[in-house]
Amino acid sequence: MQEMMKNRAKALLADGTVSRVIGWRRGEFSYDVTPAVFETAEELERDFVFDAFCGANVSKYLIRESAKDGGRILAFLKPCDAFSFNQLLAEHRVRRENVYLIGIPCAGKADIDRIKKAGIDGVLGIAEDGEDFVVSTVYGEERVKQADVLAERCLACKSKRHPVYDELLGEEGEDLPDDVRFAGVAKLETMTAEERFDFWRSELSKCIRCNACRNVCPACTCENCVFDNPDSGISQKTAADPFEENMYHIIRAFHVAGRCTDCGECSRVCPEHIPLHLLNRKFIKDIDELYGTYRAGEDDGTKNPLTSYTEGDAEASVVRERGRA
Amino acid sequence: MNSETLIPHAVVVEDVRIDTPDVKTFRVLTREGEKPFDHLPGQCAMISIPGVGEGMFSITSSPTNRAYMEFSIKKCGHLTNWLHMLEPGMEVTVRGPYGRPFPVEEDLLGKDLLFIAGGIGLAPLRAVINYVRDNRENYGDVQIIYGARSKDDLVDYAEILDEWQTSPGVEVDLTIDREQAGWAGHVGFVPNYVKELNPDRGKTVLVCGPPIMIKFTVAGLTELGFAPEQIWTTMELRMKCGIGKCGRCNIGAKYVCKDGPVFRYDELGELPDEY
Amino acid sequence: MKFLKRTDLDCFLTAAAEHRTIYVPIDEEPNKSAYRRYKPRTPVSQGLKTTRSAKDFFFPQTENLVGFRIEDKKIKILDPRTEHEDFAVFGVRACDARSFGILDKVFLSEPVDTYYQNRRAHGLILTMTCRRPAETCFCTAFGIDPASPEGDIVFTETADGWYIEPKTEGGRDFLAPLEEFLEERDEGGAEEAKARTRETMEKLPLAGLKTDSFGGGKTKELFDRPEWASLSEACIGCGTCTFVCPTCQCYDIRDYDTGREVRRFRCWDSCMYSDFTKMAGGNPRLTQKERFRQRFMHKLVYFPENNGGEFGCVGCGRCLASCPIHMNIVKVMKTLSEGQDEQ
Amino acid sequence: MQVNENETFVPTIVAFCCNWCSYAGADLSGTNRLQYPSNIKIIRVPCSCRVNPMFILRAFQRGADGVILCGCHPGDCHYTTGNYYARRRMTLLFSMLDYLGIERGRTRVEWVSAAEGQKFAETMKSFAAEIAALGPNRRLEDLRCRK
Repeated sequence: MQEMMKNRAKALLADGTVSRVIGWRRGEFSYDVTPAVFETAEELERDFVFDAFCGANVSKYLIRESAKDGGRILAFLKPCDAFSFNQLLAEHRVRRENVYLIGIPCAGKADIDRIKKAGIDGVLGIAEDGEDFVVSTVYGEERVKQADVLAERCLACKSKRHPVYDELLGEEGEDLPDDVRFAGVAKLETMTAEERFDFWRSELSKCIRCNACRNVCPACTCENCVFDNPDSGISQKTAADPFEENMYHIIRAFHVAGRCTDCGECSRVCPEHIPLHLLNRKFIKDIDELYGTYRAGEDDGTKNPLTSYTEGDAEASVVRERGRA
Repeated sequence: MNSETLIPHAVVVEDVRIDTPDVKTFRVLTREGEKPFDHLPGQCAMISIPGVGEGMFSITSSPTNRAYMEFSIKKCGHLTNWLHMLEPGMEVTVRGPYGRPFPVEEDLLGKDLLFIAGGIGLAPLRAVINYVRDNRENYGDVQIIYGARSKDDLVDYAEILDEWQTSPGVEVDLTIDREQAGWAGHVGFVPNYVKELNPDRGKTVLVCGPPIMIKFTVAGLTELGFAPEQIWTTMELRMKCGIGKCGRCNIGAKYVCKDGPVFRYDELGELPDEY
Repeated sequence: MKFLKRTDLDCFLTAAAEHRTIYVPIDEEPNKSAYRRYKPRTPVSQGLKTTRSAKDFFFPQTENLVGFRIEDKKIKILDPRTEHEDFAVFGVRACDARSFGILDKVFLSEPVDTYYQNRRAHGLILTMTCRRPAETCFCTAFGIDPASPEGDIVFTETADGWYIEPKTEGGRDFLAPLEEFLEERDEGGAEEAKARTRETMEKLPLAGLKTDSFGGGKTKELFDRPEWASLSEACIGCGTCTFVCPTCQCYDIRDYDTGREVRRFRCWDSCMYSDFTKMAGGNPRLTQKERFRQRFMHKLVYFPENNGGEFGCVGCGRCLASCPIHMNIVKVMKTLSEGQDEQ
Repeated sequence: MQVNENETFVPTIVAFCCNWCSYAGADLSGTNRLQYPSNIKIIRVPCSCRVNPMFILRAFQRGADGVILCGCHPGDCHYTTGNYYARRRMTLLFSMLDYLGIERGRTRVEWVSAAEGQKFAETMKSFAAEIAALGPNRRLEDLRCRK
């Protein structure tokens, strides 16, 4: 795949279709790739990488990159990145004419933290071998099943299909059933309020308010965030009280409700491994159940459920009634 | 436990003078009616309104003034908007003094001095000018070139007319940016006026104003043959602690709150261009 | 040499906790630990590093500096400071141990930060050698020996326990009532363990990292390097690297109105944030490139310039592990060093 | 939260009322001398849709034990559709609060028209009673603001 992508990128650079390519740059180890913009075939040859660890969603960078003059930029988008891109398009945050999109298939991305959780440290190199990863370490060679170290978001993948692209590399995939995706939310819903409260307290109290979840989120694109606005009265910069932790995460998730494409970047980047996707997915699940199935980023025209309504919508009391059932 | 510099003292705003449409000068005293603390010309202090915020302001009164302390503050942001609503008798907090002063007892001694200020940039220089006037025998000639957008924007105009212009050995040259009814003086930007006036090369220069004015003024001075070692300026960047620890007011390895705000121009030349 | 058997650790810590509060790393999930107050019979993490550094003990993420209450239109100043309780932090690695020295240079230089000083005076550091360093470790680049950490008491780890060496008066006092849990052992085991750690360090991928291109006085060479643009292009401007860093010490001061009083608190801040230097009149660091550059210039040039050549990084590797886009000080150092060779 | 002389819990309740219907409804209940609990603090908003999730959270932060949003009946909004948006927004927010383990009863939306002085008083009475039974807000309070 990597070679195909590289060759296609070089060809598009050569024929002038695009002037830049956004992709992933090789790191120090075998897993620490960084999103990067490439301008020449030489740079691509030297540093471009695409493997199981290229999980970072590059669609948000296209807001900045597509605003630049000087030709189109080529972006390789995995299905979940394509949903994010389409949502940005719906919100007029990217200039479509400045982006050339190639949809690439995705079999799920590996999570280095899960490899390390398996007790593997001192990683020197990771190679794919059939269904396994062979990890060479300072302390000897280890082997793990690739399926066992997939990122959480990939285990709950919603679709292998690209809602937007200019061309496709490889086979187009299909939507996947939602039951796996919502299993985590559903499990929490069956708990008692006390259990849920304790669960979220133990998770959210780890928050260090680094803002990584917000800054990486392709739906969080406000020019000036309410949490950075000293006149908003809520920009406190730190979780000085449990209330602040709750507030930050409720508002962060609420602000992207109806716009979140469930790309899972928030959970991926959290240094404290807080399952933030469980907040976002709760909104998605509620929206689906109350207002009909809605998939942000599916197309760039449909109104999002929080900026539309029907006269027969459920009353807010549905929350309490649902609880009684 | 020893005292802590981050804990301020409450002081009373004794008087509020309206200088220009957007500049007010606040006179502060302790509750006992004394000057809050001693300082040197060019030093700053942190003023705060609890619940609103804290900010660094240069002390505009001269150290030789033993009775009170003054701050000239331009309304330009959140805290300064609140400060402009203060009335005499209300309290604010203050801590300081912070920073490196103008070297009035070292490098400036015995020198002919040229002060160049633009707008609110006169505030930190006013402390030096009055210090020099009060220790007149220690310094040579004094020339003050001061400009503002209009006649109404000249800070301390009354003091300039009544005291500075009448002081022996002090020359005051005023300019405003655009023609204005009732203004018979010079019209034009400060950097150009400095070139027109063509000051004596032997003078030591103290310049303060908006960054762009400082930049062009220094360029003009260099053209006239002044060396960077002759030019002193005072900087401003965002500050929180005032003691070189919170880490935001640095230019290269120097902290403006601690190693500045006063810098000699050749020292600034050593620093990266990030201010 | 004194030796604590692995099986006796719980009794040792339980007895120690009677004299002062003890904090130990506890596993929150596999390969992820955090410092928690020690409770008897809780297993201590075997992991290499906590996700957050140990700086929190002396420079917490948020703390109250002063309070204000308005009474009769007068501002009443409330000083919240109290003498901190005695405590000890167990299991600190060599990198974090060195970071305290770096923080000291900031907070204990004149004018002394009494909040920090208070905690520092009451905290004992019980350090531990590293048996299984990770690929992200590069403390040796900054002259740190993970087999011989600083601290009040050094625990040299072996398969079945720890050789214990008090280094300070405080450390000796701490151990005095705990002698019964220790036994006497030949030092050979300790030396062997240390040798193994050093040997492993040499095999790590970042073992050859060079600091030659950096240090005080290099501002001119490094500040205007074109590489900053590409290094910073993917940076999302979050504060993860800053907040997990054991040496990052920048802070903000803010007011919080509780309804009865105003609390002025300080909290960690990050030079990576867009509002870090924002003023009413403008911002000297307008784009992420300038902010990104500031962070690394501070650690690699400005800090050594002001502190006798000591770098503001201890090579703990936390930022390598947690940066959302995997950009970090190692990549910056390598890129800038390479560029230098070419020039 | 407050405690009266008998040391019994008197909740603090914030009611966001839309200017056109519910605030007028509250007014009517007043002119009709209908009693409703004095611990209800009314905040007038131009439309129920003006209330964003932050308002609700901030009320809890600042000491509210319960928060109720009142607006025009669906279809009667002065701005035609504001309350429809408010309804969706609050439904999702309340569901999220429930998900985080905050008691369901602490939040409520009621539609009260300008003519429904009686309903306003009844609603407030029942909401106040429910919050009193739930006890003080502990799960969504800011400890710094505790009285």
